[in-house]
Amino acid sequence: MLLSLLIFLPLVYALIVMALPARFSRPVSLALSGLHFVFSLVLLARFDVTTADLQFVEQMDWVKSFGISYFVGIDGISLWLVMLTTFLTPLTILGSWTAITDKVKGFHVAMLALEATMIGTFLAMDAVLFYVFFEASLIPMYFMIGIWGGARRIYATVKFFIYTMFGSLFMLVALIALMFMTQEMLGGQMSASILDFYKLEIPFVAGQFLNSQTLLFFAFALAFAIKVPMFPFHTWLPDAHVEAPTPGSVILAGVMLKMGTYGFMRLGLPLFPEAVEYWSWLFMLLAVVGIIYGALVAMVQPDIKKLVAYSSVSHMGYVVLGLFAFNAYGLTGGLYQMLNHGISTGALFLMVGMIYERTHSREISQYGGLAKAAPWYTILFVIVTMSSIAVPMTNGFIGEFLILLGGFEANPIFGAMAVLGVVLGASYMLWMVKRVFFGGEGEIVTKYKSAGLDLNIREAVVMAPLIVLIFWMGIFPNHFLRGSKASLEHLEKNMRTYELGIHNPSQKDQSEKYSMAEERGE
Amino acid sequence: MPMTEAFLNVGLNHYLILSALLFTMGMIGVLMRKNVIVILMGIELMLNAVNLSFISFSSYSGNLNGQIMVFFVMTIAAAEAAVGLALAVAIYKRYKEINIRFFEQLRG
Amino acid sequence: MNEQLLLGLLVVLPFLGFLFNGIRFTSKNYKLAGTVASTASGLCFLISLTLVAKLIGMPEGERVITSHFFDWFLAGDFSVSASFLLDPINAVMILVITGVGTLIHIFSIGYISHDERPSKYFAYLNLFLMNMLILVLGDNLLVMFVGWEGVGLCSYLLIGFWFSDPEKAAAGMKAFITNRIGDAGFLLGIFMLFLSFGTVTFSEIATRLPETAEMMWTGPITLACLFLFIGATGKSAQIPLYVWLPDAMAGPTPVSALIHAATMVTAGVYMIVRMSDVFVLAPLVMNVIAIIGALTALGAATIGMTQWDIKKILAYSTVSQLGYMFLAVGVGAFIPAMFHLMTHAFFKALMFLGSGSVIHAMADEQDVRKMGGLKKYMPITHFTFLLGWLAIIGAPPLAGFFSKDEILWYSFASPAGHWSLWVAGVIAAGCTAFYMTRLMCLTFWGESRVPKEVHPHESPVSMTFPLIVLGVLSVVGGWIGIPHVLGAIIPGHPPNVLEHWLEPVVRMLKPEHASAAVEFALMGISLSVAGISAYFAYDFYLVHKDRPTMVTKKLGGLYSLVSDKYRIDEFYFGRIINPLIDLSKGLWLYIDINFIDKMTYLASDMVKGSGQFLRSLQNGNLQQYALYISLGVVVTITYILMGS
Amino acid sequence: MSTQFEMLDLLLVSPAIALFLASLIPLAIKVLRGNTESNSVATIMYGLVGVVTAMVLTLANYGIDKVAFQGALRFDGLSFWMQMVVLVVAAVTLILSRDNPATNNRLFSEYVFLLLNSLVGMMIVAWSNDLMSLFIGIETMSLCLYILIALSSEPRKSKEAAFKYFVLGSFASAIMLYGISFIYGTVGSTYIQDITQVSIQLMNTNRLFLFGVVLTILGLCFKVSVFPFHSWTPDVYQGAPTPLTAFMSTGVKAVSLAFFLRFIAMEVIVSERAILLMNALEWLAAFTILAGNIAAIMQDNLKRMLAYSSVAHSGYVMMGILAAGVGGESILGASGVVFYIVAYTIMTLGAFGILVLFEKRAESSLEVSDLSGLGARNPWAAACITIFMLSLAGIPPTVGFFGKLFIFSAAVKQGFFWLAVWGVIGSVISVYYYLRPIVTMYMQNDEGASVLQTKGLTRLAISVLAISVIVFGFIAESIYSTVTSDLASLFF
Amino acid sequence: MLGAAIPFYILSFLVLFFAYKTITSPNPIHCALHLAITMINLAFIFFGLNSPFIGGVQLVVYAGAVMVLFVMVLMLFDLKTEVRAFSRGLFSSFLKVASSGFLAGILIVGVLMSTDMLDVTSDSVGVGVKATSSTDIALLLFNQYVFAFEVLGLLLLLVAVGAVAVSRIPGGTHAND
Repeated sequence: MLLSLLIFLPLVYALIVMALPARFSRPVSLALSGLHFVFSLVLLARFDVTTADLQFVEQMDWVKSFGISYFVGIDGISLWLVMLTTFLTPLTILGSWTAITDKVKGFHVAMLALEATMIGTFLAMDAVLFYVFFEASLIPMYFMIGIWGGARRIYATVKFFIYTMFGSLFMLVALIALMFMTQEMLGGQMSASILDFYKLEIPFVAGQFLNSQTLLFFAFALAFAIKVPMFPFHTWLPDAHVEAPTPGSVILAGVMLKMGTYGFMRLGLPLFPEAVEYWSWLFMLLAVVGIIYGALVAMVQPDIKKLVAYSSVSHMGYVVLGLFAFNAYGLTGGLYQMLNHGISTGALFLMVGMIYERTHSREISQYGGLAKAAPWYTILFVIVTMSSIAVPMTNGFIGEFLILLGGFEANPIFGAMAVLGVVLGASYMLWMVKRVFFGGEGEIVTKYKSAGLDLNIREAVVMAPLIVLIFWMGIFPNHFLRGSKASLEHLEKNMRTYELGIHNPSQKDQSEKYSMAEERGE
Repeated sequence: MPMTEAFLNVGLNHYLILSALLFTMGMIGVLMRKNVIVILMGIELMLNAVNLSFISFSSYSGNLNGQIMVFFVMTIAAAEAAVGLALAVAIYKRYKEINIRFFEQLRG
Repeated sequence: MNEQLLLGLLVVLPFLGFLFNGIRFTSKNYKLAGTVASTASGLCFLISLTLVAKLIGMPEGERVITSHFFDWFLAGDFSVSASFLLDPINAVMILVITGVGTLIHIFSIGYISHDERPSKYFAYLNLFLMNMLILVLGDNLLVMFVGWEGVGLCSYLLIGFWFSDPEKAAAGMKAFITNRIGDAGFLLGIFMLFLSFGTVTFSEIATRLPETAEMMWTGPITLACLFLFIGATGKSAQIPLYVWLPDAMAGPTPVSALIHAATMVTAGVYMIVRMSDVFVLAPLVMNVIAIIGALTALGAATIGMTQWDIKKILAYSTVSQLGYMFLAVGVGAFIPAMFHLMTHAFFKALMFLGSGSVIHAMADEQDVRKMGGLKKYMPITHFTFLLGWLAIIGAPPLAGFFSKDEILWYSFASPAGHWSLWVAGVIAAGCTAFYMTRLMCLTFWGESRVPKEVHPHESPVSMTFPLIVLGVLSVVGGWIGIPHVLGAIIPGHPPNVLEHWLEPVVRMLKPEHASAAVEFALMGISLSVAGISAYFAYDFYLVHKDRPTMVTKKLGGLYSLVSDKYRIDEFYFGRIINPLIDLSKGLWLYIDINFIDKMTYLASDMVKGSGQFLRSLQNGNLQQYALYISLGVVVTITYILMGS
Repeated sequence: MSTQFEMLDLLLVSPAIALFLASLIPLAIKVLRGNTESNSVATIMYGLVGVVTAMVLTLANYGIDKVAFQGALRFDGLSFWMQMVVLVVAAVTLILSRDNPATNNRLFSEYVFLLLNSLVGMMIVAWSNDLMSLFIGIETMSLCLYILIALSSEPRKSKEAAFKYFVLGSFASAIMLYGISFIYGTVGSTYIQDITQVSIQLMNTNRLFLFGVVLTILGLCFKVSVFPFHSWTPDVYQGAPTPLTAFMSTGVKAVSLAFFLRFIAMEVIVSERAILLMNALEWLAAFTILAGNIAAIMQDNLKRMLAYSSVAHSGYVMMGILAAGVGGESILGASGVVFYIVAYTIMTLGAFGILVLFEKRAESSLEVSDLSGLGARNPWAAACITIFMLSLAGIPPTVGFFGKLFIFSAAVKQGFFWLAVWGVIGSVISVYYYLRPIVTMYMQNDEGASVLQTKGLTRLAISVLAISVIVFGFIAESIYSTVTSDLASLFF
Repeated sequence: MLGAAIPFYILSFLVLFFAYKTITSPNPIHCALHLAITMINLAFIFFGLNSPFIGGVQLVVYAGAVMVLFVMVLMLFDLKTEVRAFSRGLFSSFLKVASSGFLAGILIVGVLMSTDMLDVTSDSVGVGVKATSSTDIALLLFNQYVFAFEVLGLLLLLVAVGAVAVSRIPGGTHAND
């Protein structure tokens, strides 16, 4: 029941918010989503870190004739992404306290529905259920960008929707093909369970494109690559981010992009090992190109938000590089970088939103000298920037280091090229910081200085947990990594024959709960 | 000479070919004429061709069902003609127009 | 108290100082801020002394204190722990860092008193101290890298301390990004080492070295060393990444003294010495290092002769001196490198602080052409500066003499050395003597060119006290490393303390045919070159003041090339950075907007175009529709019949 | 030749009889009242009574597999489902018609009479096991529709639509009939079971039979508006009064597709010579999906847009029909088709139905831009439109998604991989125009011209449909498995 | 042989000729009359195919009732000879004729290539089958096809009601009642 509650409680919350008058929307949804975060901590505390198997499994027939079931479970790969979702949602709601003034109720309903679908995506262990959540999550985001977005919101939201839909429909066809393959394997009964998919041995011919494993892999990869987004499918992202309202950007960058990389980890890599191995050069190449390209293009953006959006392209390139390096470092780093990116880019978007709320401008050229007018804001922004450019002791470093190490081991040339991204990353972020915060006072700063540009208490409260996490994750990454360790090792060691079991909680002897470790103060 | 023999020995083929030609003429009528009434006539021609086809099959195979079908087709053709003409009359009365070009408001 | 805790405290104390000042960063109470920061730093110095004392108390060869705090992170077989290691090498470092650091903290109290944000300044200083200590204390490459990047960050923050000035902010950014290039190399070096040895811990690398060395193929190690050296060029301002350091003078002068002269910039040298066991396996890289070091020493020294900004002169001097250190490590003279690192820390910090004192007195004027004759206004500053001057030009028996000459000797005599390296070193020494003398002449001696509205005055005690201490150190600092040949003739036969101290942990490439006569001869040559240069400078700038212009005219283009710093910055901006930005704009415009987006638009236009076409087919004409039906029938039947 | 037919046969066709009898009531009352319209609510109540009676009778016959009238009609799972679908469609259409000014005029009794008899025709099509019965059923259904469309109060476009529909419908009927005559000539019978026995052999050897099959299939393609036989669809759907559009786009299509399924289940495209026929149909399906979706993008009129969308949906169903026709796991295709028809009916009925609420006058036509700001003005209507559009676009967890899932599954399973890819591309294109109304309603804040009528019954019906779209998504399995077991007898 | 062939060819020629006239005559009345003649000729062909009943029905229903309907409607419209009887558009006209002709060609080729495979006797008309009597047809009609026959009745009722309704449609001629 735990996981189902985790998925569907936000929907209940959404109904509650819908039922209450609009003036209660903000506090109620904040309280409920905060509660939900606490609830997810319960999950974390009960999570057994020693096993790579699925835990808290729930399975229920749904469409029996196709073997589709309501099948949810959690392992080390999903764990932190779920936590990230529950963590970011209340912060985002609080962060949008004054940013959203129109149709407040609808916004919070969308937000909570989005939370439900995102958690569902990370927990679904049935391929069709995964697809359902994967697609359903588009709808609230679509509304969020389209209703509360900027001037070109409609263009952006439609582009976002169609782009994503384009990829995922190919995935649907591939899913169906896999379901029929399981039917052959299981002797008649179809199954859409990802666990059964893992058992498939899909024929593969190296060097050819037209063989089932390669085609299926590319169908999946297209869906995920668009979602991530990888170069050259990234152009929806800057538009979506620029037009989205702050909370939309935060969730989009913070969680939704991870659905793509999560998809690679959950489905792409273990299902098609030979194809992944054979084609990894392509994905690593695209990832590296994405890293460098994203960084270069970010450098010349005139709009802060667009800059951050392109930086997402670059950062997600790291994640993909790590995943396709397919060694322990790369995988660990990739997973960690997903969380990092969620936190640091989420924080960046929040902060950009905060200043935008005051000045209604995101033009870098109009700023300058903000550090004097808003010192606290500047400090936090610089900290987040440091996290984003992976300065050690912040979370970003751990992820990037491991990814680069993994990438370097897998392919020294690509690894070395990706390291170049570290330099470029610093360049565009610091150049932006310099132009926005330092130097002489920009026109917009002069104009709004008297109104007070620095953070208020609420915004400080929003940022505080993020800042704490940036350092916590940077200094004590093991607190987080140990939750995923077993799963990642399992994935790395059994690449060719990856399978997942279902954890049987009755065997208590070996299990080690997260809470126990926390008590030991490790 | 097989050609002449085939020509003179009237069989099912000949009727079917006649039917095909007749059907085509009906089609051309529907496709080409501007007058809606004549278009309806074209449809009648097509149905007649079908009837011919049915009858010839029926009588060459000694299977009576075909004749029943022709009977049905005729009835339905009559009904169709009635409906078509009723529509044409209704439209004509209001708009004084039976040119097929009249029906081009719905497009795109 | 046990050692582990003390090691931890070394980092925690500056951190607490940072927190204290950081939280109340808007406060203008510079005294409180300075006191707290200086106390933290001073306590660190005391702790360092205690620790070094303990280290001395241990038997030779086992002088190691380690402290494991926690496992930092694990991934697969990659594991790295947050732990510290104290051995003779970094014992020297922490003493220098905390000692000089404390002095500079104290100096800063006076220096920063008029600033708006003293607390912030001291917070940064303490943060720097913390990171620098992490850098030198780390027991593995990754912890070192933490400090490595951390000091870069502090350097960025401190250079851009007066961020309202866009140029200063840009200088900070330049420093960080240039360092980042080096850091990227450093990362690659870590990767290579990890992939070769399976560990990043210094001690484990050392234990695994012999096996690897036996394998004979040193390709990966060579590459790793090269990458690490790239890292070092970034941090320690060597060719080709030295360009940030002169610009870094935009920061407050004590910062220049601490970070950009005494401590941070020497991190590269420290790192190579720390990894010396690995580097000696890569002779090729050693040669590269030596050549780069010599070139840097020479190039920077020549630029230093043409500069007019007091801090810029010192900055190029620093680059040049760092070049010496790299020359030393490149020829395998690790201990002399450490020695020079230490003495340089003393006299260069002294000179920077002195210049700070001057600048403070001159109301933020940095152009030496507007100074002169300051001797009478600022006697203490002048005197201490004089000591620094003597030390740097290598006047015996001051600190610089011993260290520099040892480096020159090794560059000549070491198996990895070469006479040309020595020649470069001597010429650089000559240049050094020239520009330093020039600086003295223009600043302190001669008649005053000070504008009327400026009233130079001696600095307060908090500023002069550190100067005095450092002045003393500049004199006596060299006595712990007196070379054997000199020690043999000096009364009392002072031993080479430093070499004894470091020998158990650092494996040097010893000169094979050491001849005392040659060593003396070389020493004499370099001394006389320095002396002659100094005399020329004195002559040029105090006696025959028209000569510089004359020489300048004669040299013409060469002079302007040198005074334009060989136009390296212009080259970087014109050939690399601006093209890169243009490229990025091009990518954005032509790839993103005009290609990828265009492709999607093209797809949607295709769809819309076919939609338009379908619309035109749907022309409302009933007979047209009937035609489609008949065409459909005909085409379908034809298609089916075609195949059969 | 003693007994003509059994009592059971009459029992089996009783739904049609009930409908016919019910249809007479309003007409009789009108005549008795001296040719004046009675209360329209009463009129549709008579109709609804007939529909409900027919429904009860249909349900009573559930689970049987019988032929009646010497094999002319067949009562099996497929016909049961189609009966239910068209009965639901009819019930909703009756409600919509009453609330629409274009249909609720002084000929309303005749309208209801014709509507119910058109329904009878549909049921005959659904039952028919004989090409002749099929033809008669189609004609009954269509002739009523021609007249029904013309009965609209709208003076111009409805007449044009009626006439276009009439001419093209007759034209296509003639072509189909010609095909039937070939089948009759080569087989000697028009009964499905007779044709099935020889179809594989004849397809390989006899060209006339091939012509017959092709022409018949293409005639059916006209009815289900497959490219390039679809060109009447947008014009007629747009010109017809909206309730009738809903009726046609769902009812007519459902039963035509059902017969298509029955026809293709005769294994006419299994044999090797028929590969090309199969290929041709694949192409037609792909083109239908693309043409429907692409043309829909260009439309500003909502009704016309939905008309093109229904063309595209025919393409998806064609995928399923093909999957049902090539042997092997045909049942997947068949169940997929029936499920898709059910899903499609619900959502299309709802989508057209809600347009009725915007029509204040008979001439009203609704542009997409008229909807702007509806999200704020009328959340209920906006939410309903959103649900229907998302379902039509196939976004989970709506019933439309499952329809697509099952169809794509069948296609992939049966080897129509590329067809599935075309379907996917079509779906992507379709998202664009399905999103347009949503964009307009929620994201454009200017006041649109649309005014919602307060029609309780229609609102109720649409709410029920909207809820079913979601609910059917969750109970998709039970429907699908029931359909599968009901269709088992379709394949011999 | 010849005896069967000559009437067939004459009738065929007449049918095709008048069908041609039907679709080409500029005056709709002429079209209608030509159509009537076509149908009468067809009726004779039906007679020749041993189907006297159908032939009779053809005469009565088609040539009689339906054609009268057409002619009456035409009278009602009072149409003159049309100036442009055919749709415009050279290309589409070409396509129309070409596609129809092509269809005819394919059908004819198909017929020629397939009828020998038919399970029918193709040498002479109705071997072994007498001219069908109306009794046989009636028996079939009321046995096997009784349902269809009943539906046909329904259909006629519908058409009757429908036609009346159409004449009274709002905005139609009887709009004023």
